[in-house]
Amino acid sequence: MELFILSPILFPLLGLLTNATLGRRMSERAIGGVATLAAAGAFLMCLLMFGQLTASEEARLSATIAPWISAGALNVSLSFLVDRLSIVAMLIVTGIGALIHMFSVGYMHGDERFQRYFVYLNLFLASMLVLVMADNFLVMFMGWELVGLCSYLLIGFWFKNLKNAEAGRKAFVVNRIGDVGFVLGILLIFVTFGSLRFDEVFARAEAQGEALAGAIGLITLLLFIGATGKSAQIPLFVWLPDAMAGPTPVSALIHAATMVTAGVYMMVRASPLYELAPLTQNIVAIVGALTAFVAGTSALRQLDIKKVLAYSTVSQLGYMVSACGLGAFIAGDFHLLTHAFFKAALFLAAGSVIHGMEHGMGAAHGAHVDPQDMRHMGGLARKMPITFAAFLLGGLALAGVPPLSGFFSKDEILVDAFKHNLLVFVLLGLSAVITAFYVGRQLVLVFAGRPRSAAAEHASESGWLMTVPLIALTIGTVFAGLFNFPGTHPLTDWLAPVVRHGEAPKFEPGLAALFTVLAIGALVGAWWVYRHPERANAEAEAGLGRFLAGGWNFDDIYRAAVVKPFYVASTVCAQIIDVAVIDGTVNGVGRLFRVVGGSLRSVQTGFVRNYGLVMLVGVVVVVAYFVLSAR
Amino acid sequence: MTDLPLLIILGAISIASALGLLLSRNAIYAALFLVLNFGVGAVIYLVLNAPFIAVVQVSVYAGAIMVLFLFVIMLLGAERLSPAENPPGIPLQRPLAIALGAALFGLALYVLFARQPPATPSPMVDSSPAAVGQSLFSTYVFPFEVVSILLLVAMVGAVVLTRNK
Amino acid sequence: MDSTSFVALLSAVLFTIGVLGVLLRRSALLIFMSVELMLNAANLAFVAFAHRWAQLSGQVIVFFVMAVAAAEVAVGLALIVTIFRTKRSTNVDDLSALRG
Amino acid sequence: MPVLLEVTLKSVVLVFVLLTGFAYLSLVERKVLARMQARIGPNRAGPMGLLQPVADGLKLIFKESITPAQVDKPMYFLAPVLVVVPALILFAVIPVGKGPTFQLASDINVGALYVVGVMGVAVYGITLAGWASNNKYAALGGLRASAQVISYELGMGLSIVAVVLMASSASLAEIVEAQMPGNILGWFVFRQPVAAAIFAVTAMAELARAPFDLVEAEQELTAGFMTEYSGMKFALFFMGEYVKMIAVSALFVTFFLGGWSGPFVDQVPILSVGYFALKVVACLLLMIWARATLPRMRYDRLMGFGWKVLTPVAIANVIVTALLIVLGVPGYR
Repeated sequence: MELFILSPILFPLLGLLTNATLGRRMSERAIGGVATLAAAGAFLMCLLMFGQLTASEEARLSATIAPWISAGALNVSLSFLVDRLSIVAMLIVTGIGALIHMFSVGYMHGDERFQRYFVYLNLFLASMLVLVMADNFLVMFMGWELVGLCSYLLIGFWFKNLKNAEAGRKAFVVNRIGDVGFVLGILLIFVTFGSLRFDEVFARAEAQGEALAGAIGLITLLLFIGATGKSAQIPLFVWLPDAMAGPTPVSALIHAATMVTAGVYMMVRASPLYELAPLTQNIVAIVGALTAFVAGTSALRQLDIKKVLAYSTVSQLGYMVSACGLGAFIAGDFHLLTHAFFKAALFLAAGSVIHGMEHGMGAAHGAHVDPQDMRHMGGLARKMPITFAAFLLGGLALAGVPPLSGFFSKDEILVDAFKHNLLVFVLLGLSAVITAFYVGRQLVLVFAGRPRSAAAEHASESGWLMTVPLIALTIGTVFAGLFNFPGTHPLTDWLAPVVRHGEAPKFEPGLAALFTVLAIGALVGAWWVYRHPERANAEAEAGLGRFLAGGWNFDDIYRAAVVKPFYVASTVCAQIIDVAVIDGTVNGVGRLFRVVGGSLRSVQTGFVRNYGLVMLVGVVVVVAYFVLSAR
Repeated sequence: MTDLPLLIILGAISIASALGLLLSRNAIYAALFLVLNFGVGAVIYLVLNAPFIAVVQVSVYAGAIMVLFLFVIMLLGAERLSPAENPPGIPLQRPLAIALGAALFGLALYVLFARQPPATPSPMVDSSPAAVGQSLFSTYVFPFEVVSILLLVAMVGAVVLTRNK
Repeated sequence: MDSTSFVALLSAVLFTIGVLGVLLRRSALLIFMSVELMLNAANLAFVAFAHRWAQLSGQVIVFFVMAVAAAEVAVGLALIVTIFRTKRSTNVDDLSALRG
Repeated sequence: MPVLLEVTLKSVVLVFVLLTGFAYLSLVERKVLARMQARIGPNRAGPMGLLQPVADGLKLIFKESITPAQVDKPMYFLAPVLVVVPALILFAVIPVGKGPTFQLASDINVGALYVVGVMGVAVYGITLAGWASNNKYAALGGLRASAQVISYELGMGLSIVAVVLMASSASLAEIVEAQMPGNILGWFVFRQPVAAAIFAVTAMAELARAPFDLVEAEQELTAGFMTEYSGMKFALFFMGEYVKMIAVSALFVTFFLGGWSGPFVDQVPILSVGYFALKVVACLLLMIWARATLPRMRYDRLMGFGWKVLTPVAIANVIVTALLIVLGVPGYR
């Protein structure tokens, strides 16, 4: 039984062990096959578990491997829990993960570290499953850190380019800031509730919520800081756009569909606590909405095909976080689900485009251009029809065009915002329009018109290894809305026993119609503006454009507020404290001993008898001490 | 104690021979003074009811160790100890050594006479070789084994040190 | 004064003479002999107290001391012979290469 | 003090007997050697040359006492004494007959160790004589002597250990008793043949007699350590050697040939002394025979034989003996 529960983790572990040990002798196809099969096997296991969970509302699977930490009152075991909430996340992770593994086999073809890539990817899958299957905060944190590690390794996968390595480092450092909050939150949970197990903590919180309001407020705030790191919210979102340095499938899997949603997942998991902290709820909602808006506007002026999607991801995460802040946890989880599909589809399509561009560059023997720069694209709809279809449907879903999945999930959040918090509603509504606009801009720049470079001219559709996952994800993108279709809302019913505070989603036809019209309008507007693609060329160069392209200059703010002072402090440390004080002390000590030693050299006469004399002095002193002191 | 006069005579010889060792100019004489000292020591052991130790003293110290000394001295031809050809010794070595020796001796005297524990009449203990052997192979079997290893190591060491390469 | 005290006193005297021999003589051989004298002085004290307290352990210890002394002499004399081969001297003052 | 008186009296008798024995042993050796070499030997002084020792003694006493100029005088005079004394004091622990009457201190429980100790000390005389003579032949002789004696002492000591194990006592009187289970087969020479052989060989080596007489090898070292000695001092060396011969024979008899045991000793105790003397004389004759027969060994062979053959065999013998005793093999208790 336990083995069955652990099997989703064990499958990728098995895959990574196989690839890590035998990979050197295996062909690319074999490596990719092993990794993909491992992911697919995990997905199959999740499906089986899902079947078991449908049995009853209370059904849950738990497994304890071993006691982990036992110190005083602290008792943490390495134990896992599969319930209705985690199985959803597990299905997303393994399902989309399996598709992306498959896509990667084609995408990474010919890479010199092909084997290592799949080892990392499997490790990520196992780590992510540890995170979502955890039954206590500490195991969750373990998974949290493990996925952080994988993210670091994969962002900097092409570390030979310094910028990529720096991006990985940036992600790592920024995430650590959030982690500090998370760790403090976990510690405070233990101090407050005396346990780290989810069910115990939540039960105690509910029982004595009033008395502990202050502590719970602080805990939820600290946990939220962790979430801002992992899920890229203001002020810690700056790492995610840079994370696009990694291979595109990695961006799709880790930095869009799964890992970045870990913060949202964690907040949904901790929803009983958040319910008890209204102040934190408000902060979360506003931060989420602000993030959605800021990132959305930033996406308007990006020229890199992946950067647009990256900012879009940040923006959509803002929606989810905001939903959690509004108490609409299930809506947030629903958006997480649909977003996973359409954003993965978009990223893979983008990857396919990049792949096609690189291919075209090779075929054209033309001048080297940045294969990710949208200014060099155009007219790819005809060259890569499947990719175009996937991108189009994914983009429309992102823009919130019915009846695609994004429309339903976003609408649920907007309805909640409308009901609870007007400021949030306004921000999210604006963001929705902006989203539609930049989606339109991207579609036009990439696929419409005529090719603007030799590379685009010679681009061709990718192979079946890449298109099959693309098609599968596109199908998911189209139909994922059904999971919580207004009126039937099966997801809400499914999650209700776990996320008890979820309300049945409301459907406001007026709002839905309004946003449908706005989205379509924005898309048309975008087409109108970028009919002449050269308009995009200079718009990120100066003024507001530059401000937006730079992600509201958060990086500059950090550079001025954190990095610069840090450099100054480091310089002070290095040149004044280190050189003068520490080195001075060390050298001074050395010099002192040299001087003292030099002056004592003459004591070392080299005459054995002289040493004997000194020994005798010691003997006399010691004997005298014992003889005269012992009475 | 009836043994005391005998002991005083033996002690006098013993001290005289020790001084002979300290002052002699000839290594052979020094060695022989030491042999004499050991011989007297053996007799003192006899008086103190330690016959086994006494004969072991003769056969080990006089019969083996000192013969070895004599042998080495004669082998090296190192018997003449003329201080004249030495480099001017170490300043203050002599007065300091004498002072410290005196201090050590003073401490010993203090322990012996100022801190004298009450003398209790003691029965004679069975100190036959059999008794000593019993003690060696029961109570002291571990030190005995350690010493045997030490002797083995010393043997190997001596062979290695003196072997011509 | 009983015989034990006398032998203990004798032991102290011999020990002191041995110490002086170690510190004042320059020949490695003589120094070695002085060390033997010190060991012997200690042995005397052991036997004397073994006699007073009617204990066999004192004698057993002396036996061990003799064994150790034998080992010491074997190695020590080997060292002296080896040193003599290179230095042509047993004078320890000639062996001051470790001067500071 | 009757004890002191008795001891003194016995000692005087013993010394007298030994000196007489030494004197006539020298005569017997000369005569026997002569017969073995088809000569007649001394036959002028007295009937059958019986007064020859007296003549020799008188000659040596009246010879001018020469002291070479370069010798170290104290040692030169001390050395001959140091040769004789250990040989004499060995007899202190040897039981020459049955019962306390014929014993000096043979019942002390460390007798065997005493023998080992005194044998070890005996080398001083020869070594010092060699050194004090300040003569290269003498010095070489002295060095050879000390090396030889140290080497063979080990084998001798170990063979005595085997005997002590057999008798489970270090007292010589008890060792003799342990060899008398009523018949001649009780002698340790039969129960400890290896130890007996080793003792015999090492004893000859300790005595520095042929074939181990490298100490005074005439051809290479002239007379070795005795080169510079003459007159009475020479006589003392001579006496030391012969007394030691007697002593070693007595020890061999005590350790391996049942000591004073023999028929009817229980009825007539004085017979025991006779048996003892008889056995000693037999041993002495054997030694003379060996001297007449065997060539001298080469020095490196001598040392090699001592360390590489005798010592290991002696150690093995001790181990085997101990094992046999522990296992309770008949004849080894």
